[in-house]
Amino acid sequence: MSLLSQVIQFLFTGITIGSIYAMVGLGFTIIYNATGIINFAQGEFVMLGGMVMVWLTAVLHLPLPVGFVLSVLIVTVIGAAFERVAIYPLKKPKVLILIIITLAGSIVFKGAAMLLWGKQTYGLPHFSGEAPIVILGATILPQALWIIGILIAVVALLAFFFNFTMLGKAMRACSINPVAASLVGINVKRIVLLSFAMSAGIGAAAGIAFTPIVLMEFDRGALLGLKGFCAAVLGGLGNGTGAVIAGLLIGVIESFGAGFISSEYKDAIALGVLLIVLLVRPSGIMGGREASKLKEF
Amino acid sequence: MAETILEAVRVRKEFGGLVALCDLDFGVRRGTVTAVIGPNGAGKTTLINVMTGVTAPTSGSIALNGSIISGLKSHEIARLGIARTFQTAQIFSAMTVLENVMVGRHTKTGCGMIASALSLGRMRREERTICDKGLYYLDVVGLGALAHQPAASVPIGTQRLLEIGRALAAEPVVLLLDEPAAGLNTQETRALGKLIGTIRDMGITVIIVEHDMELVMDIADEILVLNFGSRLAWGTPEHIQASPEVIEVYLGKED
Amino acid sequence: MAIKRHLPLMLFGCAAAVLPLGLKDPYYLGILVFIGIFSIATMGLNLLMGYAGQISLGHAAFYALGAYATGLLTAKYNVHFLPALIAAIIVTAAIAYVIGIACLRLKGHYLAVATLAVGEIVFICLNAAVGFTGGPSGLAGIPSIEIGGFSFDSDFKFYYLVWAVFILLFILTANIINSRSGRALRCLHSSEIAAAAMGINVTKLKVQVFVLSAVYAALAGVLYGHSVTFISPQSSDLMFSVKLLTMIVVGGMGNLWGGVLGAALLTLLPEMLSAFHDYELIIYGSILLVIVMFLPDGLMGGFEALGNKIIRKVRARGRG
Amino acid sequence: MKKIVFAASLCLLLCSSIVRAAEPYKVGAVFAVTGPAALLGEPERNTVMMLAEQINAAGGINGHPLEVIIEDTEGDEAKTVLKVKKLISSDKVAAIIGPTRSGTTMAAIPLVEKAQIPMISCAAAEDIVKPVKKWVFKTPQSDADAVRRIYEKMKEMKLTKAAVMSGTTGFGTAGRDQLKKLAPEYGITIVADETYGPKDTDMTAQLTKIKGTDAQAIINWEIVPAQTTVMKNKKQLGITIPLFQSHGFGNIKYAQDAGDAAESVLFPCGLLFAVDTLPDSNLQKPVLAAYRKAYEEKFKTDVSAFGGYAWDALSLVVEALRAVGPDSVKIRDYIEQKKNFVGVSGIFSYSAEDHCGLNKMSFAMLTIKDGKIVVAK
Repeated sequence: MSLLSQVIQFLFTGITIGSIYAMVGLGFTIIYNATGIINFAQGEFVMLGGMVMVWLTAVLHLPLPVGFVLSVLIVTVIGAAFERVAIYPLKKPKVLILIIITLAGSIVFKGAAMLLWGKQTYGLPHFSGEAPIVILGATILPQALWIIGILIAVVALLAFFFNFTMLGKAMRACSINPVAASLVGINVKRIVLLSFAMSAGIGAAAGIAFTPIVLMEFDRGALLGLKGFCAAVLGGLGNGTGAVIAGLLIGVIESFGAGFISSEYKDAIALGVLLIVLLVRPSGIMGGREASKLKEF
Repeated sequence: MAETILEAVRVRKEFGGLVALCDLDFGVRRGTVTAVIGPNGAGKTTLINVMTGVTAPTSGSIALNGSIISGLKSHEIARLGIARTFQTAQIFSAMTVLENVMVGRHTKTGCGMIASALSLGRMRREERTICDKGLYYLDVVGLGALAHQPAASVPIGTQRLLEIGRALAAEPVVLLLDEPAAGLNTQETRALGKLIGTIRDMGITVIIVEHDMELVMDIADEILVLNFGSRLAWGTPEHIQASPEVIEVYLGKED
Repeated sequence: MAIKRHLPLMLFGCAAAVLPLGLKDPYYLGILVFIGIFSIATMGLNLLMGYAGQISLGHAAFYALGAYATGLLTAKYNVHFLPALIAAIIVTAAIAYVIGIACLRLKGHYLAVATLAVGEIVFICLNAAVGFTGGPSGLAGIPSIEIGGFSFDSDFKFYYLVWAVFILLFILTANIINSRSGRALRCLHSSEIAAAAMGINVTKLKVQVFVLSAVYAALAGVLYGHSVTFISPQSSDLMFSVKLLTMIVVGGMGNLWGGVLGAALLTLLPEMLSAFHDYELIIYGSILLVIVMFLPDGLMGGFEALGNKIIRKVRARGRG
Repeated sequence: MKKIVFAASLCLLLCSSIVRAAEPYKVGAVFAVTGPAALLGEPERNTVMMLAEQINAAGGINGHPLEVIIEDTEGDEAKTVLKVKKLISSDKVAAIIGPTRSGTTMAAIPLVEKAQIPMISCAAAEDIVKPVKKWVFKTPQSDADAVRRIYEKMKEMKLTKAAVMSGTTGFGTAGRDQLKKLAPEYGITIVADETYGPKDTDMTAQLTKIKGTDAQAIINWEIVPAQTTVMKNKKQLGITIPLFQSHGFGNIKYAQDAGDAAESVLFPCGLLFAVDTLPDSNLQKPVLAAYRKAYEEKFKTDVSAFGGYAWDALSLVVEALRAVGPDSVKIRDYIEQKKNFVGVSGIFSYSAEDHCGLNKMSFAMLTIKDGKIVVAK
């Protein structure tokens, strides 16, 4: 295998995985912007997306597109319900408390998934066949193209939403100054609900696209959540573009690290790069100075 | 005339392209009250931040007692004898009123973590003097009765006095007050004026940034007027009140 | 005043001293030993988080460093326990110092991620250095703690060791909190800029408290290693850091007793819930959720509020 | 407290006079029923529950009902220590089976050694029984024997250059050690040595690197589901050299999850999966067939090698109980001298020097053909 095709192969791999990290990172960003909290249950939304999809298509035999839409909807509702049950009732909560609440929530989701679907792994058929596409000696699965495509679609939809719709603009206003936003008549509580629903939906889409390649089981969420969290922070908390770039970057670094340096230390390499970037730019790649402060810790 | 204790020479501060302080020169004489006034955005708070090391000036220097302090870190400047209060009171809310003032003694004491952990005799003696001094300065600002209240529970006016007490406990050479009268009623403002007089009588040089003109004219020995980061006027209250430039800025140009 | 301040600790110490006399079962002693170990680790983290307001998601790394340092020295190189302990403390403190200087410039979530990264890197290295640490298979055969010829080789003896260390550290920590350094520490939580204006060297203080809390975690790790006589990287992964943090939040941040309470709850709860088998996870998560939602100041905060309520009622009745 | 008591009521009815008077024989079991190793721990727990039910339904052991107290370690070492302490001191069990993982087993060893309670681990690592610990046995085959089987097969196929992949778990690391140690003995050179995390989602980077070498075969050593990904990624990259899996591949689910990609993968394993293809003369066949049938009927899911480890462990203890009664010392002595015990993982012969009891003959080289596990030709 020539060096060139190796490099391309590592790039393909990195971008595929990175797209997932990017989507999880986007989920973190949306909730962070609305509430200032880090949602530790973000990875569980990815897991739930994959598991619900498996259940809908493999057990209920729904066709793929229907299953996809339904799964995203179901997880979106779960996300919204989580906000209503665990976040909404609190008066003036501290950020750290909210973070621990999401952590407890992630344990509940994990426990529920284990009860519903057991401990084994589940696969899904690839969306459009498993025959790899060969480019310059490197291969990429059609499913990976699906993942990248879904990331692009999510980014495009979000860009449209935040820039061209009233609700999206209201959400942005809210993240900049919630007090001022509520003064001009924006319902901040509803924005928080919406942010959880959207993050859950994006996580679910990522999970569904990812499951055919990697399989899904009840406790896969935590690690994906962790990587997405790193992406969100590396990109500059609260900055969606940053999260996407950072997610892709972490994926690519991991892949090249494993390929050229050492697979044993590949996560350490990625985390090391993350550390160095943070030490040089304490608010991430694209983060503003203010974002480095916790809203009220 | 007393000698100059704090001297600023061509102090300049830029944020990106914005010039917040433009080559400012002035001096503060020992034992006086100097007020810094000016419209919003004139650079008053930036000046305080530069004087206390929160940000370093882009160019120029500030000297305390003849030695340069600009460019030093906040805590180093505090150690040299400049104490301050904040525009929005920054009290330590997780502590009692007395403990807040005891923090003020930080620069005057020296027991480290290990001595504290082992509760050495030296540390216990030091702790007693810190406590005594704290109670003394609480009495100075009139909060002696509230010593053991949680600081978070006292009203905003009291928090401002607490901040002053905390700054006094450091026994500073220069005390910077950043809009101490903001949010106080007339009665409280009058009491504050009296307190500032007491502080000057203790031999502490006071620099006060304030919007309340009545208070400023009442207590200031000298007034520095800033506009767009530059010195608009500098002199006694009478001089400032008569200055046509100041009147123009504050009241608008008379045609 | 001094007696009043130390009264809860004295009562606690007495209770801790008599408890095992009626409770000889190694299982229960084992649980109490673990609670003690986790309490020591949370005490340090509480100092950092609850008092100084700095978050760390990497304390499992220091726990592991402590455990591996004395474990390797005593098991592989036959070093006596005390010199090994001193070496462990020095090594951990030095590493924490370097990490602290680098990371503590960061704030909030950025600090959280940086410490998380450090913790994971240490975890990966412990896994990868198979020749030295034993890798994922762990390090077995760590001897019992021996001090001056006395060996803490039973659960009973180890129980007293752990809780004696705990009480000692508690006194030291309480002294710090109520001193000049402690007040400076608590300032950081409210306002760093005001703290600096009062002459407090914020950077230095943050690094100091970070190192101190790392040493606490290392001590807990040392005790863990010698109590189980086996250590593997798995017992100090990211989830352990998160667990320590959860213990503090559940128990009560900024309250030394909060950490103990949290450690006790999070250790006992899974034991009590194990009868629910596969339902354990979901019940555990739900209980955690409910506690954090309804007691935002932790169990300690809840107890205090309850206590105040009772006192007020009693007083009102006394007056009426 | 978690107590699963399997004193079946049927048993009480049938032989009430004996059983009511007889003390139950207590055996402890510690498995990773939840947590990251749950996929291993669950079949182990299920097997033990089923076996205990069967034994009690058949009248117990010499008239005594068998009580198996199952504790969940969550795969966590600190928890394991507590659970084992509980079994020893509160439940006063005569013997312990499990734990599931190598790490948790290593954490439990000092406890049982001190309490002098025999423990039969269901974890594979060599370290557990080497050096021999007086009170510790294990039922899974040894890594070294699995390695030998693979290397023999490679020799047979005239392959001399191997690329090694392993997970960063206790199982993976132990296998990697043995692969490196035994390679020279068989004239095999290891041209690549790659690892991956147990929760990793992609191994194309590692495999791309291997593709760039002149390896003639890939040997993958892991026990967690991540090993499925190796097969899928290998297929994606169009790597055609043979793939060997370890005996940690002992779960039909792993092969099913990989679909086509699992075709013709080679792995040494006990005979459980190939029971249909065994000749009737095979000593293990009745045991295997009965276990597999009962398990799949009861739990409506496929058997795995892990359940087999637990079957062997409990069956050994039960035989010992039947022979010597609930005396820990005698049980230990009995197991240590036990020869030709026909179990699921092989035919066990323990001795004072060997607490594993199996040799490489307990392995068959299996492969996947048309989605089914068959013996490799």
